[in-house]
Amino acid sequence: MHKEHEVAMAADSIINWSLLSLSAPGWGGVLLQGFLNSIQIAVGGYALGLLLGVGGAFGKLYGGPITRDLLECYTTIVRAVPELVLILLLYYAGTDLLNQLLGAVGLGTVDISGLIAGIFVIGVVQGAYSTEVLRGAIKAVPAGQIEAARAYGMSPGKVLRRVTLPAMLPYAIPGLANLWLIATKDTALLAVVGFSELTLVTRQAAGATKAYLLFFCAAGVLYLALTLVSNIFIGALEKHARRGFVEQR
Amino acid sequence: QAETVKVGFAAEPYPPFTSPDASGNWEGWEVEFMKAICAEAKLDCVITPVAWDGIIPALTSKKIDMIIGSMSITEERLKTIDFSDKYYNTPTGIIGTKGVDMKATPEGLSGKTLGVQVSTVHQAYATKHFAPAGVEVKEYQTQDEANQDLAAGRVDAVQADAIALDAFLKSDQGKECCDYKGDVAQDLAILGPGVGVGLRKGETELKDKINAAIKAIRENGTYDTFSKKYFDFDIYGG
Amino acid sequence: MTDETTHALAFTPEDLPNGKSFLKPHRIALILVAVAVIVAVAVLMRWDWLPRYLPRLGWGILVSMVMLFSTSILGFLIAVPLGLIQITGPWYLKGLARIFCTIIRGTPLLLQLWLLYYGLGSLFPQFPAIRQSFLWPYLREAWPYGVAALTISFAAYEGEVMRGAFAGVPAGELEAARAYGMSRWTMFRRIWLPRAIHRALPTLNGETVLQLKSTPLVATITVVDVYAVISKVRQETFLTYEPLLLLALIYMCLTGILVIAFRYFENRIPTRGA
Amino acid sequence: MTDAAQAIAVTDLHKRFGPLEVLKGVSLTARQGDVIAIIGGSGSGKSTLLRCINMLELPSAGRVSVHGEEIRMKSDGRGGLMPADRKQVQRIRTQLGMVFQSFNLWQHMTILQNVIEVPVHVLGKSKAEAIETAETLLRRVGLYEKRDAYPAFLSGGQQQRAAIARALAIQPLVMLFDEPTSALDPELVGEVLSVIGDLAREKRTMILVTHEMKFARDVANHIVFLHNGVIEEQGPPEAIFGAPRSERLKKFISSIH
Amino acid sequence: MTDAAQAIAVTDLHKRFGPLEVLKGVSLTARQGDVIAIIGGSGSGKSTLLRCINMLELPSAGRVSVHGEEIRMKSDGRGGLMPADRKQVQRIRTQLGMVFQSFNLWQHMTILQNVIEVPVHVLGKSKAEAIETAETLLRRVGLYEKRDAYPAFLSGGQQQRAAIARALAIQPLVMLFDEPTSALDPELVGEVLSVIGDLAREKRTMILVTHEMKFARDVANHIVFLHNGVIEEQGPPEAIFGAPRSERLKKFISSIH
Ligand SMILES: Nc1ncnc2c1ncn2[C@@H]1O[C@H](COP(=O)(O)OP(=O)(O)OP(=O)(O)O)[C@@H](O)[C@H]1O
Ligand SMILES: Nc1ncnc2c1ncn2[C@@H]1O[C@H](COP(=O)(O)OP(=O)(O)OP(=O)(O)O)[C@@H](O)[C@H]1O
Ligand SMILES: [Mg+2]
Ligand SMILES: [Mg+2]
Repeated sequence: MHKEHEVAMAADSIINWSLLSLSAPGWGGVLLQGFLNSIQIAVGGYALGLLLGVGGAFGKLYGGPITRDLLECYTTIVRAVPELVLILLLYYAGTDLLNQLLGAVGLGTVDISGLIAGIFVIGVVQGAYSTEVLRGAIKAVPAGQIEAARAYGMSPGKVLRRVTLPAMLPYAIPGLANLWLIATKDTALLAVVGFSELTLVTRQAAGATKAYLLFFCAAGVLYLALTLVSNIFIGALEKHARRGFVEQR
Repeated sequence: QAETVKVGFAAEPYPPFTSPDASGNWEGWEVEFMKAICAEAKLDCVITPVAWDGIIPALTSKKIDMIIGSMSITEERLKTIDFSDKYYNTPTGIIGTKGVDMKATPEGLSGKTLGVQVSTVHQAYATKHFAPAGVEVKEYQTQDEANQDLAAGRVDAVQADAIALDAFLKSDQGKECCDYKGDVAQDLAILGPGVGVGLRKGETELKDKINAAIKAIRENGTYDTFSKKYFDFDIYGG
Repeated sequence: MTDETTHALAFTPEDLPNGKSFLKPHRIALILVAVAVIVAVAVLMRWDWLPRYLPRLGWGILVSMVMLFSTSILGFLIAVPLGLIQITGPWYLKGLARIFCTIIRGTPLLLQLWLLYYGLGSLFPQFPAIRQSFLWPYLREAWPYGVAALTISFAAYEGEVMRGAFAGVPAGELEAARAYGMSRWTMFRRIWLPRAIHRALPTLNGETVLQLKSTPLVATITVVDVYAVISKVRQETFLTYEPLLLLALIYMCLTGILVIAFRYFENRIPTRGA
Repeated sequence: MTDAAQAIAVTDLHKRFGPLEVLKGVSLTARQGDVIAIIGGSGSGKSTLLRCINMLELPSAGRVSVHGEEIRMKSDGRGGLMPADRKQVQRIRTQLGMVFQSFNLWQHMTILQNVIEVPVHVLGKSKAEAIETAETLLRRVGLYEKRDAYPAFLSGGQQQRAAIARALAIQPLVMLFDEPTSALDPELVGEVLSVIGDLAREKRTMILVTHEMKFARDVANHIVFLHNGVIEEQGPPEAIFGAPRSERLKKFISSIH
Repeated sequence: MTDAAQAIAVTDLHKRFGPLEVLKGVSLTARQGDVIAIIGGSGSGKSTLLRCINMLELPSAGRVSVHGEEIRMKSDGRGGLMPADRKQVQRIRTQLGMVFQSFNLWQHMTILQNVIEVPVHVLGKSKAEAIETAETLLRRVGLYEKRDAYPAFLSGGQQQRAAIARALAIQPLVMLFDEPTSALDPELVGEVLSVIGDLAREKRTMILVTHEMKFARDVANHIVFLHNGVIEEQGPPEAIFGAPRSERLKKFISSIH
């Protein structure tokens, strides 16, 4: 055991690429699997967050005083409480409570998977942030454009779909893009429920081999690749959204 | 037929006690220890890795049944969870930059910077005994990081258990920069009786089984057999 | 989501709670619920450890706040030129700014922090010149690396936000500024920047809260902030929920202050709601 | 104008913005086929009146009916009114076309898309049919060449014409025009005049706000002079322009020459 | 008008937007104290011409001088021109006031702040002095009560008056007006007319685009008829309106009545 230790420490100075090989002694395959798991959660959580965000933004702007206060509580609390606390509370205390309830009414217990819990928590957190991003973007749309849609008898849903959402996109995209990138990295939180996402497997690989630099950089490269691919899509979307705008000089 | 028990491991590797390999198998001294007591107590043990941050709630919400993760038994912790008897205990020592004169005593370290891992008994010890004597105590998340900073010259000395320090001193980096400065004086109140298996409060039946198993493998020699593969000294301690 | 809202002059005093609006029935109900939760938590859970950790917690909160304010102010000062360059700059600066934002936003903050501190930081002592210089006492410390990493990260994210905000200012209003002979700097300072900031405020608010929650990462390089203190409590007492609830409460207070401050600035300029 | 159906009826309408009372009890009736011109000083509340008719501004008090159907209102709990039935408002709005003073074209759509938007997505016409009507309208206002341009790249007059085409495409029973010719040259004003004439012949009702008295006189069969939030005087064009009674109107008219 | 200093000289100006050539060689001279009205159909390039004079649009070819100083241009490397010296353009622009067709008020400032912005932050006047001038101007255009309102809450005509006040506050030597009365009622048009008269007496130069021929005739001493990007005809008002020569102008004039 001590000998292996030394070999691993030496790897820090001379890069030992074989550690990244895809099959068993190398950790490449494990990293890739973790990466896929991360993407899965990020996509799920982000989509849920967007839905909540659209609802939240509209509720905050147009809802009655009670809706507005409740949403204010939601965004403030969820954004304020560290995600780690939320996920511990929701996953452990939450399932505990749920099972006690189910037990009380005579139903069997359920075991909520780390994946579902992760998507749920990240979605709820992202929802609070995107509520704010979207609210700002909607406020930036010239009031007249929305008035025009109303004046011609569009239903609120239609105003939203046909005018408000497309017109606010240029203002919202940078913030939403940030949120997406944050979502991909927030998946690291799921380590706490034992879900093998990229950050956890990176830490495992680095800890087991002591090749910290190598594995952290490898993870960095994976994240960066995801960002670059995302940027291509975001760029295309933004170009589309900014059609009809006069470019600033 | 054996009862199934979920054993929580810290998902972060802690060699040479617990560390996963790339195909997901766990190895190390504590893995062998677990296998030995589970065989002895006729338990069907399943390894369940959980991040260190979530390991206690996982235990209390019954997602795991016991924790084997080099957890030191302390008064404070006993208020929240229960522990089996100790299953290992190692001396605590201090290493420092080569050629610099220092001793593992409060006076011998005065004016120096000492690195310790956060939330360990070593941190508590250093805060109680060294800090009042004018030693600056720096806290690290992992032992590796403390060692790195020792090599980089950002701390003058590091306190930890002898096993971790020994491994570092044998590495290329450690050989070059540092040497062993001595063991610290014993303080049972802080350093405690050693490391035990973490259990839910009130589950005395399981606790008794484990205690019996530890006793048995100590007596029948199994403990010494697998320990020899890893250490050239008595890990059970005094 | 009612449709009939054009009556809402956006500066309705309701946006910010004031003495009178607190007395509405639903607000009272909310407050009662909150009080009940707090009482239940205080009575039913274990808080005997709290007094022992109070001084350390206070210090931790201070460290967190200093980290937050210094890095978000510094970061924002860098973000403004970063955003602007991406819109008006020459192609090479544009490219550089883009690459910077992409790399920083594309990799985890923890990794950046780690590379700075354990990578770059452990290179310095190998040069005796640096070790002897007046900078060494600082380079030896951990907080400069923490501040640097957090600042860079905030700058990159906000650079992106400001880019969007700058691009969103109506072209006509900039033209008006130009037409009256404003220099580029005056136009930027008086029209473009204030309009862009006002528009970006809700997003900036969110990002600042995110920054608040990124500060705990500095604990990994030996800076002891409030999160690190709470972790210590958890590891020393093995209590699961109590320290976390306290942490949540502390962060909620800090966030509440941030939100109210941002909302105040947002409402300084009324916008016609639609 | 005797027994034609009542197209629009506004009764004792009040509107306040905070402390400012902009409309102080306005009553107005338009029968089907009427062309009513609202004139008055800047800030006298003309746009606000128009916007209250289709509930873009919610009146503080008063009633509005369209084709005999009264828009049901309820208290909003803060001393104002709000529609009791949102669906009803929506339905009624599809019968009301509007040309805004500031055009309010949708910036993210081309001119053609702006014009076909409501026919396709509100009125449920087929896209092909909507495009056909739209192109005819765009040709009529001289914008056919610009149909694929975005609003931000058009001249002021072109934007105004696009806004007119967008409102006409709905073929509404009642049309509300807020200064529809402010950015147009005399030739185009003539064209708009003839469009309005055509619509009136089809028995459509029009209420328009204008600052061009000649245009008002040519196009309308009834003139309303709004001053400080009340109707100071109203009547047929000849009476208003030929024999004004109130001092205020006399002064207003005199400034034309 | 004989030997007065040359205030504005535009020589053979061309402007294209992509494939569309909007100005096809326009030359125009204004002497100090001149009031020149540009008339023409919608989309004929009037706003573009005005915007080229203060370099808001960069001409594709041609020269512009202000008070005898030519704005130095260089090639932008893409077949167009750009100012060679940005400082020069800035300096010249401080002598040119402009009222935009779409007002372009700064939405994040109140009306008063809009008006004092340039005097304080570009011309370096003291704030107190700027506020005094601004309040006088706002009183003159009847907006004194609205000085602390934000633009989004004003009526169209009020916004236009604010835009006029903002431009006047600069006290520029040359004023460019793009349809300054489009949203104003006849009384206010009269007021703007008298403001322009005052400015002309102070020997300030004005170039204005308008669709109101009566206004053009009353205010200008020289009329330019722009059609399809070229000056079709120009001359004193009596000649243009009384005895138009070109077919196009005749048709344009005839539509007034
Ligand atoms: N940024 C632009 N990009 C492309 N085309 C433009 C742009 N700006 C103006 N145009 C086109 O140039 C032509 C002239 O526009 P301009 O604004 O000068 O017209 P105008 O004479 O002021 O008309 P109006 O009386 O309607 O204001 C129009 O056909 C317009 O569509
Ligand atoms: N949203 C608003 N908030 C506060 N005041 C407003 C709002 N909209 C309009 N006003 C005020 O109400 C008055 C009437 O405005 P309105 O737009 O109806 O005038 P108008 O008669 O259409 O004038 P114009 O001819 O200038 O367009 C004005 O004094 C204006 O400042
Ligand atoms: Mg109006
Ligand atoms: Mg124009």
